[in-house]
Amino acid sequence: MEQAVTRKKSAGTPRLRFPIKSPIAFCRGCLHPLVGRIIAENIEELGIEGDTVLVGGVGCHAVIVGHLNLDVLLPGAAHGRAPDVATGIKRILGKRKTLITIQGDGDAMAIGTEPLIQAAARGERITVIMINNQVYGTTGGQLAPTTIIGHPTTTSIGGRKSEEGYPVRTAELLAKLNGVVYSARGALNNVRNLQRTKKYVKAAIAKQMDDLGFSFVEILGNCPVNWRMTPINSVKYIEEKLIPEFPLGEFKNLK
Amino acid sequence: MVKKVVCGKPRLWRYRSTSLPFCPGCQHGVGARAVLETVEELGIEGKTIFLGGGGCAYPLPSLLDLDAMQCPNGRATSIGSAMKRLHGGETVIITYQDDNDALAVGTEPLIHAALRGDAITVILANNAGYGSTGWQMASPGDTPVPPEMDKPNPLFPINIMELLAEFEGVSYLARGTVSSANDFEETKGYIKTAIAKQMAGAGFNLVEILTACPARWHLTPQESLKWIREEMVAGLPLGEFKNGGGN
Amino acid sequence: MIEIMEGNHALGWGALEAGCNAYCSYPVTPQNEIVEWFAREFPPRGKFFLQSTSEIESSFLCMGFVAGGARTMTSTASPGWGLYPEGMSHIVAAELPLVVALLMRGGPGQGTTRQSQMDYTSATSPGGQGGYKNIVIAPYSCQECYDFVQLAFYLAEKYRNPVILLTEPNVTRVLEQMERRPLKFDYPPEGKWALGGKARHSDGKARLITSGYGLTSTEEHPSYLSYLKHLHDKFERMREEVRYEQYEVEDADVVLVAYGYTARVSREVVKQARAEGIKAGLIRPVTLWPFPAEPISKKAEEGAKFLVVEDNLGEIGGLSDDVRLAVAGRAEISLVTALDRHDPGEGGSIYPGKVLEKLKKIKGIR
Amino acid sequence: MARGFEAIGWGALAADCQLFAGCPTGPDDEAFAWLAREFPENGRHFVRASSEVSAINIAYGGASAGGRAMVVVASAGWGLIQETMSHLVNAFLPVVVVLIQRGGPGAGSLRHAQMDYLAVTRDAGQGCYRVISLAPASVQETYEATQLAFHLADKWCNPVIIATDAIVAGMTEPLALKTIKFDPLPEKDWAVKGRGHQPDGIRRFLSSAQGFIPTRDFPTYLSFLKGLNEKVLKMREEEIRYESYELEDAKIVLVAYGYSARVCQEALLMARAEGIKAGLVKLVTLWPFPVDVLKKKARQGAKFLTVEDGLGGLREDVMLAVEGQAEVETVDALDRNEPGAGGAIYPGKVLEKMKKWEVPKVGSA
Repeated sequence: MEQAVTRKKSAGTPRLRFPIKSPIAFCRGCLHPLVGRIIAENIEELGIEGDTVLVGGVGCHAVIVGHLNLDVLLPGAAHGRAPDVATGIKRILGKRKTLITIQGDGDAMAIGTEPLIQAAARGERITVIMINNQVYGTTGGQLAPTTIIGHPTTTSIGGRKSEEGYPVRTAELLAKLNGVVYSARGALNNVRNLQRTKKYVKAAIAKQMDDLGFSFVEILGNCPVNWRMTPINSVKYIEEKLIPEFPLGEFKNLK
Repeated sequence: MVKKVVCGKPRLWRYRSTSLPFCPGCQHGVGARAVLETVEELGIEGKTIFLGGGGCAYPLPSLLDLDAMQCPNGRATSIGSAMKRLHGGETVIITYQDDNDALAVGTEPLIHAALRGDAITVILANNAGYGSTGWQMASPGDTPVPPEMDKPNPLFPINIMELLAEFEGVSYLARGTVSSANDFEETKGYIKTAIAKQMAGAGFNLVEILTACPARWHLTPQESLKWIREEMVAGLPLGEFKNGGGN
Repeated sequence: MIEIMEGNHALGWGALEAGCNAYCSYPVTPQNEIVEWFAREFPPRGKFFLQSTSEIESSFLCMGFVAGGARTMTSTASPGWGLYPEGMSHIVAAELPLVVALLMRGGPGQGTTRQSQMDYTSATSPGGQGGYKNIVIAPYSCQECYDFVQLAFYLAEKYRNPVILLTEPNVTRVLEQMERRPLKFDYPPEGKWALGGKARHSDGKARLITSGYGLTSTEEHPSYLSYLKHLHDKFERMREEVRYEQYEVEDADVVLVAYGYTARVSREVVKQARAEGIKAGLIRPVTLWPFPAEPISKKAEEGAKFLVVEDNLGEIGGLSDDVRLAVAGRAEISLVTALDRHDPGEGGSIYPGKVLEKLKKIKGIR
Repeated sequence: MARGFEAIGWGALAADCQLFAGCPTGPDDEAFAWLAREFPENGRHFVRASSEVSAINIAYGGASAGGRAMVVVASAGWGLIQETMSHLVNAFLPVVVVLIQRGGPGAGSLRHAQMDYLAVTRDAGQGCYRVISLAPASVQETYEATQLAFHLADKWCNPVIIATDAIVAGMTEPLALKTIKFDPLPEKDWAVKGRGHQPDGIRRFLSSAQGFIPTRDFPTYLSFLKGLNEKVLKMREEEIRYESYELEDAKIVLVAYGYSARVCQEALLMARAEGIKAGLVKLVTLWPFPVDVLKKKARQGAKFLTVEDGLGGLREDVMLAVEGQAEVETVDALDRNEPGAGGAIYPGKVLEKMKKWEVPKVGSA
């Protein structure tokens, strides 16, 4: 039964896709919809559609949240504050419900540094999915805290220099906090990595369902428009430039 | 020399009264003294800017014969970053913040100053205040192991050394106490190294000082020192955690 | 030399002209063009550009720059403005100069990404703690963006207080003719209060900057009350900086009051109305705080009626409140508000037709 | 006997508040300590947030899940919550915010003040909106105001502010614990619970970008603005609360709230004893403001004296209400009895100002 369901998923659209009449609001070649798919498939496979609340951040990723047929907050609240909001909801709704936030790198690690780190330090039972695409996509490609050295953005012209700061490796950083039980990083550059990322997300949600602690998955995505690349080149860029800087894998997996 | 350290008062204390505006047994004064003596010994008073944080250490800047600023809660690191960029390598920026200031509301400024590798020295006076470092919910007599996960509001101490150690922008990290003369000297050594790193333009550096807060811990000053030595140090070990080039 | 430029860039060039030395901001629509201008133009000139990690950080990084003595500017749009009050309150308390460009977009909350004028009250009255005051200047053209930034820097330093440039994308995104012309201001001598290390000061004495005068007594302000008195007196002096523009007000029996883009709309309306024989005029506050109550009061005394044109919920508050205060019950006040926009979507704006319609209604013309 | 800080907590318990989030800042830390002890003991959630921004966002989460949530902030920290206040208004979410006013601006002082009037009665964050703000003047009133606040927040789906000050919150007074019964409110069927737990099985979509993102209630921005405008005007109409003392024949009307209202009550007695015809309007809601009662007195030729331990916020609203038909004078923070941070407005000063105005007239009459 489960296999049959899985096969159906990989071929068709996840059931959770919400029938919105407008066209999907992503740019050409953007990998964000895949994140939505991964999350939707995992939620379906875990059978928690009825118990899940999604909290979106502010940015392109928020659109994913709107497309899923779940109880959602979009935007969760103010920019960067999704972990806080999820904390509040989780406390009220209790252990049985699953809280997932979807955030971008600017949302989670710039303006959201404090909520993210403190929620992780408190060991809140929530799952944070952060998409790392190196830039602020919505506002036109400014420098993000994850931007690698040498990557040009509209506010680091000619490439980020070290005076503008070093990129943050969020998954590794959070793994060091005691409240975190799961921290991993996946990528979307090929099918193999996509499947691995899906497993990470599933493991992260499972940790929350087991009431163990804070779980986190960082996903390397792209932004062809703001990287000024073709979609194909942007995927290559993930493989050649980003993965060496941001190694994939699980950084913490407490049982 | 030793006698001067024990009995004297750093020249940089502007405060002429006999007492400091701190509770009995509070070690903010001692922590600040370690900083001031170091500044004096390095002869950098003329180019030092001292940025105090919020909380109990708020009065500090007004007591010093240094260019100083009383910064809003948690924001000393960002103000320091801006000043360092403005005045360049010559000027020495020292922030003095307690854990409630730097590790709670100040999480974002602290993490990003470290990520940017701004060459400033942060003195983090960790007195297990309330919150971010964890012990405020448990009585200090308990061991500082992570509390039970099923407690309604579990709190885990944030070990800032571990968090920052891998950042490229960070050049020096150390943790000390000021609970005995030896520890005091050692901590001073850490501060000296940190400031030297800053002057060499090596990057962000941070010295955490475990300080006593008998009033909030509901312990006598002596018991507080004992608690730091026996319990706090078990969770937050002392020593140097990074000594690199930075930048 | 006359150039064609958009207001966002004019703000940047104006800041440069005024000797601005540092800029911090966080990207938020619709002021990204300003951030990007500074990112492009400042570093090559050896000036400081720093992208912050949040609007709270922007305000405090700026506080650091100004405390170090740099002429500093920041910019934000409405969603970020809600994070500024804390910093603004501290900067006012510490008596530091700062120029903030605030681009209004639809609110509240995340609101829209397009124009509105809904931050009138939060700019002109204190959003943060402590009942402080800021001078608020509202440009309505590209040229004014350029000029008023220079004025803002001057006023900020004159009073050692933040100055807000309140504008909206309908003004800053318009490409217009403008001239880059330096304005001459009589800046006060360089502050001796800035921090830089004792050795930098000619007297060799240490400086202290604090935003907590109720907690710390200094030579300047030995008590909290003396500090409050000082602040109060300063705010009273700031009230003298009133600036406004009148258009066809002399013989008008209906006076429109508007600022920013709706002032341009209103100007057009006055022309159209005059063409139809309606004696309309326009009072355009250039400074929103201090508010030009006097010309309005004078016209109210003469028996003119008022029409407040603001892309805001005027029935709740905003510009209409200030006009009401100035009129003091002596004249009828009508409103054109955001509910009169031409389009129900987020891109809706107030169009001259709607204003003219209301104007005719006031005059009883069908 | 209870302190004002505790009354906030008792009130929250009585109103069935389920979640408290806060970050201790003087002088609210005493309320914080009480809640930290009592809330978990009573099976409520207590979250120690890292900052005021975090605190109000945790409350935002609690409210979106349908729980009653509250935060307590002091003036230093008030500026940090404004963004989320605006988001709460946009999302139509009920949260109770207790503000304990201390001296400002900036870090100001650690002691009492009433300097945040304009910030609590107007839109301090982005966008145009209004929030009901209650100003208790005693421990009992604090207890009752807290319960009322939760009711009003749920009734209007809007945040509610309780603007108290460090004197009222810090004083110890008798307190009668009595849960107030309010009219029943509709079920919170908009709250997120997980789609499977919604009776209709349809997803709930909460947004603080209403108007931008089309929602069921508001398909366009203009419809949202209309809805918001209507709601605010209705609140302004229906929720005015004030108490008046000896207003009937008053020639001088004192207007005050919080601790200064208590001062005015004393000053009123002193004035009446000396034959000055004084009256008092004690504000219970700062917004909505009792415009009509002041306007009526202004038409009758009364003069107004606003008493507020700030730098003149209340004065602005009184001026707006009287529409230039009456003289308005102020007693403000500059009239404190003492130059230090502990200085306060004393009844003597209020009486003095009244006399300055009244005496020659009484003499001539």
